[in-house]
Amino acid sequence: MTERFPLSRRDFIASAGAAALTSAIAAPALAQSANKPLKIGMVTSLSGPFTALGESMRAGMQMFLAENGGKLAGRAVELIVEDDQAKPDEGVRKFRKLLGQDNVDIVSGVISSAVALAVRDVVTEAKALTFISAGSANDLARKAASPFVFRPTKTNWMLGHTAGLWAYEKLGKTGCMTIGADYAAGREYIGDFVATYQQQGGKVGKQLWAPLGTTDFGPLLTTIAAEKPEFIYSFFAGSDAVRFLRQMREYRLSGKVKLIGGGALFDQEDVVSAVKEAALGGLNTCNQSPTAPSSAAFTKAYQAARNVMPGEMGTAGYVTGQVIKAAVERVQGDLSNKEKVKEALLAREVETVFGPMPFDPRNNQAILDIYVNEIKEGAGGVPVNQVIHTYKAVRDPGPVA
Amino acid sequence: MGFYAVQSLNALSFSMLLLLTGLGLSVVLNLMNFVNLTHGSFFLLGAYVGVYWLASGAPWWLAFPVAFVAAGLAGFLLERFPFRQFYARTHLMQVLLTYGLSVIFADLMRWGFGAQILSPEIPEALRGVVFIMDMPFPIYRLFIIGFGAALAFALWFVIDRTIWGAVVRACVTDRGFVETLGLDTRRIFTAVLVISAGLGGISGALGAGILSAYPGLDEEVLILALIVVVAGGLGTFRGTVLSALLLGFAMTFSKVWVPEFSNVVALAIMAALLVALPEGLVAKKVRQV
Amino acid sequence: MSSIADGTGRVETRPASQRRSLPVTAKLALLALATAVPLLFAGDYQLRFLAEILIIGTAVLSLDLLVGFGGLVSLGHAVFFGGAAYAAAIASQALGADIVVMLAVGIVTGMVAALLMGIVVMRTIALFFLILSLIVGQIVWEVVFHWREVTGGADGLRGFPVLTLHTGFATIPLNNGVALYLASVVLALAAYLAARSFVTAPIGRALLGTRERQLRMSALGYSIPRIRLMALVASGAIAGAAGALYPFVNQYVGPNAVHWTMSAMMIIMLVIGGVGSLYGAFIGSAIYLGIQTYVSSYTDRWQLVVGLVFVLTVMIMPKGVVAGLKAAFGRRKDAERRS
Amino acid sequence: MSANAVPALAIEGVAKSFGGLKVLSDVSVTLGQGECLGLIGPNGAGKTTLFNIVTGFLIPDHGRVAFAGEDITTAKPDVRVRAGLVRTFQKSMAFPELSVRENLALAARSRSGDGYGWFGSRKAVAAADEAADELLTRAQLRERAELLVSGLSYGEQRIVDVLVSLAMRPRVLLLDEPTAGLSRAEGEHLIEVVRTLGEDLSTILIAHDLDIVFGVCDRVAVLDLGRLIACDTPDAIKAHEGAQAAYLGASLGEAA
Repeated sequence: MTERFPLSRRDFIASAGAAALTSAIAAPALAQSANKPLKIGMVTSLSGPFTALGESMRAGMQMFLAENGGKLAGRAVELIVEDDQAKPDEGVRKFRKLLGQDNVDIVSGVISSAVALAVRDVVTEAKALTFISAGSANDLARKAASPFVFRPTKTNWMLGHTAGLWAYEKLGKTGCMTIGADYAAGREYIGDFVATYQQQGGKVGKQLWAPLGTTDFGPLLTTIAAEKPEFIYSFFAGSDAVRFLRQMREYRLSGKVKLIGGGALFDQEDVVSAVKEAALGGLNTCNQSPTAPSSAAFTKAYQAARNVMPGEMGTAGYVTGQVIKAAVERVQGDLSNKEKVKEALLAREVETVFGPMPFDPRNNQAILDIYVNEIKEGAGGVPVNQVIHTYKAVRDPGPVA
Repeated sequence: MGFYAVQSLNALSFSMLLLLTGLGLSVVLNLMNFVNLTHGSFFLLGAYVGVYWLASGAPWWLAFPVAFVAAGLAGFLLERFPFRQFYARTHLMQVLLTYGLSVIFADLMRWGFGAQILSPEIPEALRGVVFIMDMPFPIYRLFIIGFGAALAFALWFVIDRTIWGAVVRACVTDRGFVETLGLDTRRIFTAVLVISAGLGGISGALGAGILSAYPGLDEEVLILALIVVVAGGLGTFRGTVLSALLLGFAMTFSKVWVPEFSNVVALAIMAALLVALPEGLVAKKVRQV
Repeated sequence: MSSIADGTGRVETRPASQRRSLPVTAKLALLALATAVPLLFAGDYQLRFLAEILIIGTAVLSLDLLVGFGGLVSLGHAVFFGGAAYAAAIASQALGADIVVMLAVGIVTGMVAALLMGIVVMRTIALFFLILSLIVGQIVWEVVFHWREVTGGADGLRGFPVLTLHTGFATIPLNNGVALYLASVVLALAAYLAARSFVTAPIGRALLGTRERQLRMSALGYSIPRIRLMALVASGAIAGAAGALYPFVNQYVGPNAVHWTMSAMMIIMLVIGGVGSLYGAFIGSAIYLGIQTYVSSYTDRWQLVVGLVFVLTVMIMPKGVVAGLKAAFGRRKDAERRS
Repeated sequence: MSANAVPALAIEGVAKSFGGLKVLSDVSVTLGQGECLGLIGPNGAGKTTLFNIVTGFLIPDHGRVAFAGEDITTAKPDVRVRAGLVRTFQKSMAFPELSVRENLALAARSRSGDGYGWFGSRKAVAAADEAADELLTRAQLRERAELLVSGLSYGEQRIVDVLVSLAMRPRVLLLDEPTAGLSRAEGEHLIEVVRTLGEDLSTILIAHDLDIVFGVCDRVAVLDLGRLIACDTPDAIKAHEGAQAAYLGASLGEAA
């Protein structure tokens, strides 16, 4: 079978086709040249489990650019948004496309931590100016920190840690149970919460884990009902969070057991607007709150534009825009020297919708105000995340941890 | 005691949910020998219809017939084109066609209903809980158990105990024979598919109360339903019921005892079942050769 | 002497002398040319993209052995591919990432995974095979997804060494587009030849026999489980080879690589490219990834496009786009001739 | 070894039930070396079930099956086939998408043990093709070698089906209604092919066409409702009253 090479005419057509395809996709790259508009690439999830979050993030960024007349530091901005499907492989492909074919000046976005970790080496190797809007695995500010990757967002530790402080101080020293989504983020949130809470002297009871994408929380809620805890620390996101909160109420646990969680559990746009009253009384620690003073104008504008109060992702898209604007303006639109951009961004804090945002020079991680939100009835009976406490300038332990 | 009683009810209600989703799939597979992977889309469509209906303020109980009609209509149109051309094709081609269609519908529904997670307003009458030896159990889940059992019984009765069921089953084995009786087999097939799609819709409207509605739910539900129907054994109604109960109880009690490994345990049980019984729980008795 | 005919995994039995084909040297030259063209025109990103098309195409090719020739539609195929990818990524941290070592690790992993999966699934057929392979695949995914110490859990693995090639006197790093592209061309070619020799060898014919008439094959003294197992292992070896290179294109591997949706994606690629044609695997992979990467830049509705292309292929070109277009083209030519 | 010492196939007291339905009860019959045994009986008499038991597709509830003196009651089908106990099916089971030569070669390679080769099996392929061509030549079908079976007439498909079995070089061949659906001439041609190509072959032939059975078989066994009611020379069977009654009440003498 080996003495004849298996290339028939059909094969030739196929390979010629491949060649034609290549030159077609290569053509735009060749056309690239002069320094014209400022190209910003954004990779976010427009399909897959984070679709709604991705659409919010994109909307936030677009709102910001529209407010600035589509210009930053005098340069017209061209925003190219790509979909990563919340899949790391796809995310990497899209980052490479933005950098290798669209020749963008800045890449930004990313919701999933896995995508953020996956693209880390790609952008580092390309020395690309990168702004991670939401991916929040602790490692991104620690082992996987990178010189040109800026993180205008929280790490999971910041939220788990502050929740541990708050719970010990205000909710009780014992009678704590945890329940979380059994994947990387859930493990980090719950682990950091438990570490801090225990460090303070608190005692943690039973810890439950639910697989990602759990449809029926009934069995776990019955277990909780039997355990009768004082309060629960929990981390779920997206549809898992919606189902968890609704089923909590179905099983009459909502009023009885105090619930505190990571910001995503009570995300204003993604979760609270879906579960409505079932969220009332819930607590969460988050770097974003629609009622934070720094967010007042943005919340109003977002509500006017999208008919819903902003959650973390919509805000993150906007804040990413704000940080990019600060960086670009501080170097008068000249991004050629990346060291200079970095210096300028680290030099002083950026005023953002999240709150004042200085960057940690060790890992380019934002140092953030973390809000403790309680879901209360707002105007018109709509449940809203109300700030009841602010932990000022929370800083991730960083590379040493 | 109360704990295990409620956990058993949990398992039963989840089994019913699985059964409801599996039933529609099972009906087309059993009666028409057609694999319909768009069933998850019917489910999601029903879920969205239910959510919007319950929010509209119209009488709540109408949500279920409306979801049935909406999904049934979708099924009717699909039956006309392109399902009809694929009845005689291999299962593989049917799988490919309907999976492709489900990808299209997933995107169309995301377009139409948005990507947000939507949860229905459960009607006041179904919101309460009952306490079983001090343990709460939601009335809505009792409603699902009752509704599911009634629907399953009705279906079993029609298919196994009435002339209609016999005619439909005869259609699959010998179309020509049924046609000589003066019956239009094409209409019969259309009717079966509409009922199957409607069942998908109605279970979606019911299930949304627990699962909510969002892009991607169609696929999650489809996978569970497929496992239930295939592991039950093709061509049997009893098998689908048994396997829904098995999977429901396996998933629930693995969550009770080993929540971290619940998916693996439940999947392993289904895998072991198929290894031991390669033709499913209840295999059609066919003589070889 | 026979070669694969279009579409159904049928063997073309006309003697070689009757077939219209070019001499070996011409074929080699054409192939070299086709390989070289992208090197001249494409940048680093495009070459990496082509490398990915070829690597995933190779995995789809291995799936074609099962689907096109054995009638075994597996929703667990990603386990061979992704399992090998993980094995290579993990092994590279201890052994370094020499391409030969990585390929060996991947091939062995793919074969072992296929053997284990085969022992579980070989007694089932048709829909039962589909579902059992799905379940087994998802069990593996659950393990990968939760075993954080080894697989990195949901976050996947990164930060392993780059692919290298020992040439005796120097070690060349294969971490740029050109090198990765060339490596995957070699991989794809070798895999194609191996698959082709498999389907024309007695085992391939026997596999085809089991697809067509299982009972008859038993009556001819063939052991069906043995044939299926051999096909699975051969397929696993090829998928494993592809999987071994996959992590090094992006220096990353995540649990998505073993998820059933990856298997479903491979099936879609295979059907678009042409089931049972072998070469179609690469066409399908190029079309799918092309749509996903380029259409999604213009519209959020790219899944609609993939779905439509897929459904239309199934409906009007069940043998895949190349065979379908050729048939359509052929018909037109026939018509012209007649008129 | 004397040809008559050990029967080619011995079926002893075989019984089989499906659920409550008794399909075979206490059937005993032997097939001598080189003998051609006809197996007749009305539909549902259990003929095919007996074939399935002999070839290992079914395991009997009682009784045993011995092939060339060896007990094979529970052996797997593929083991029996490789030992030389080969069958055909009621429907043509030739592989429609393979060429005629490939069909035969598939059997020849199974026979020679090369059926699972991958690399380096060029010789085995060539040998099997050669064996196939030889058989085709003798059956005067050489010119059909490269056609796909699906493109042949039904009669030719049946012949190919039987040739595939012969390519296994069986010692015992079980033919399950090989002539069904064929014209008289086609049927006779098929039997002719079997007789000329299978020299020292022992055969059991199920056929509804009694002319053929009585014409070619050395002995004829009659099954009715799962029981063996007679087994004798064609002439004796034609005269056998029980057989006549069972066989649709028709007179076997007339049929012959």
